[in-house]
Amino acid sequence: MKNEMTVEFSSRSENESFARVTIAAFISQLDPTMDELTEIKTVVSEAVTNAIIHGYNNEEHHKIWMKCTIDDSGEIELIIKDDGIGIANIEEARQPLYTSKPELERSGMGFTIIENFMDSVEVTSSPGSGTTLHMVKQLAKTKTVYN
Amino acid sequence: MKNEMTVEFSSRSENESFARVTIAAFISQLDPTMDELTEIKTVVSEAVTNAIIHGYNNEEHHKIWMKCTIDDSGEIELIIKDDGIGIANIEEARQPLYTSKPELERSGMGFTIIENFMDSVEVTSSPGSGTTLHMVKQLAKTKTVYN
Amino acid sequence: IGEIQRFIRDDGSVKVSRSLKEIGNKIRKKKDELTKQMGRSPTIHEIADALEITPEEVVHAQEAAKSPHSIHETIFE
Ligand SMILES: Nc1ncnc2c1ncn2[C@@H]1O[C@H](COP(=O)(O)OP(=O)(O)O)[C@@H](O)[C@H]1O
Ligand SMILES: Nc1ncnc2c1ncn2[C@@H]1O[C@H](COP(=O)(O)OP(=O)(O)O)[C@@H](O)[C@H]1O
Ligand SMILES: [Mg+2]
Ligand SMILES: [Mg+2]
Repeated sequence: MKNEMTVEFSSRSENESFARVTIAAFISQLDPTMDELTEIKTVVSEAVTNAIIHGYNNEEHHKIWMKCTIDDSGEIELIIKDDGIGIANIEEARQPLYTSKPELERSGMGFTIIENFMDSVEVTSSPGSGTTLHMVKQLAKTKTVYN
Repeated sequence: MKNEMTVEFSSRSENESFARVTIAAFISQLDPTMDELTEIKTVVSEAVTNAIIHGYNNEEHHKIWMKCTIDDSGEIELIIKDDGIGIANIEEARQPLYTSKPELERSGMGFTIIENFMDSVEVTSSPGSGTTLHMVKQLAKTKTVYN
Repeated sequence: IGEIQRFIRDDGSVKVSRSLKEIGNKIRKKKDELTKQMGRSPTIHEIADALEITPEEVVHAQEAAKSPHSIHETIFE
């Protein structure tokens, strides 16, 4: 049986923390380990920060969407989407250490971290039509679902 | 400056807890007192439970929406909405102790609790077109917004 | 001051940022303790049970413990 939620929030930096707790609260129904929880929260941080800083150039009046679907098997499907400037060269953007904003002391490791913590990461993006990350992660063991 | 979020989730009982944490995480940006936080979470519990049990007769495949807007003055605007069966007589439904499901040992105090913890509560509902609660609460003092 | 703090706490007027940070610190300690004990990362329900709090509180407080929240805390803690 699937459970689903979608949250839409303003592109404000304080909402990074909000998004982290929201995903943690939803995922906690699958009783993940604290480490798994930290991994998913880190992924959300990186993706949401990218949407705010890169997608929307720190303009606070835009919207970010996060959708999550979970099922009893412990599979987590996570989609994070912005309507921002988009990415011209996705392959380049996904390279470790690549950043288009070296002046901000960005590490260029966001995508690498995301790929490391998720089982699959699909990026859909083009200039002017925003960026969507479609990610899947299977929790280590099948755990009891607590209601 | 306003900050806004909308979350949509399945009408499953385990999402009552999810909705509570989601609102808590968002509201925490205003650094309320523990009492204020507990009050808002209780309101969310009552409204979401009503949507699930009454609005959707415990059918799990429907959607519930929760929208929250906060600003630096500490004003919280909260909207909780379902597309369920609706309420024929709103005035009666809001009476303390009134419940249409006495067989479930409902207390009939949900609306009363909601009204008690919020500064204003507006109910829009009619049979067949769902129920919307529009609520406002001003936190006790103007507080700094911490990011 | 201990008395006053306890009183403030009891009447629930303590700020969320402060209360969550305290719980957050307990979560961090308990997580390390259980990790050693079990030889793996504890689940969120295992932490909640060990601290006798709800998983909801674990989720919310864990986040709050991350960063200092206010000048108030810097001064008074
Ligand atoms: N949501 C997004 N919208 C537009 N560009 C993005 C987005 N996410 C990532 N990018 C691009 O991909 C690059 C690499 O991202 P990342 O690996 O997170 O490194 P960093 O954020 O440190 O630059 C960014 O510098 C940016 O050019
Ligand atoms: N979202 C809703 N959809 C349909 N009916 C509702 C909804 N919320 C409340 N009601 C009606 O209002 C009544 C009173 O609600 P409440 O005060 O929460 O008491 P209780 O839930 O214990 O019955 C309910 O019994 C139900 O008939
Ligand atoms: Mg990044
Ligand atoms: Mg009720």
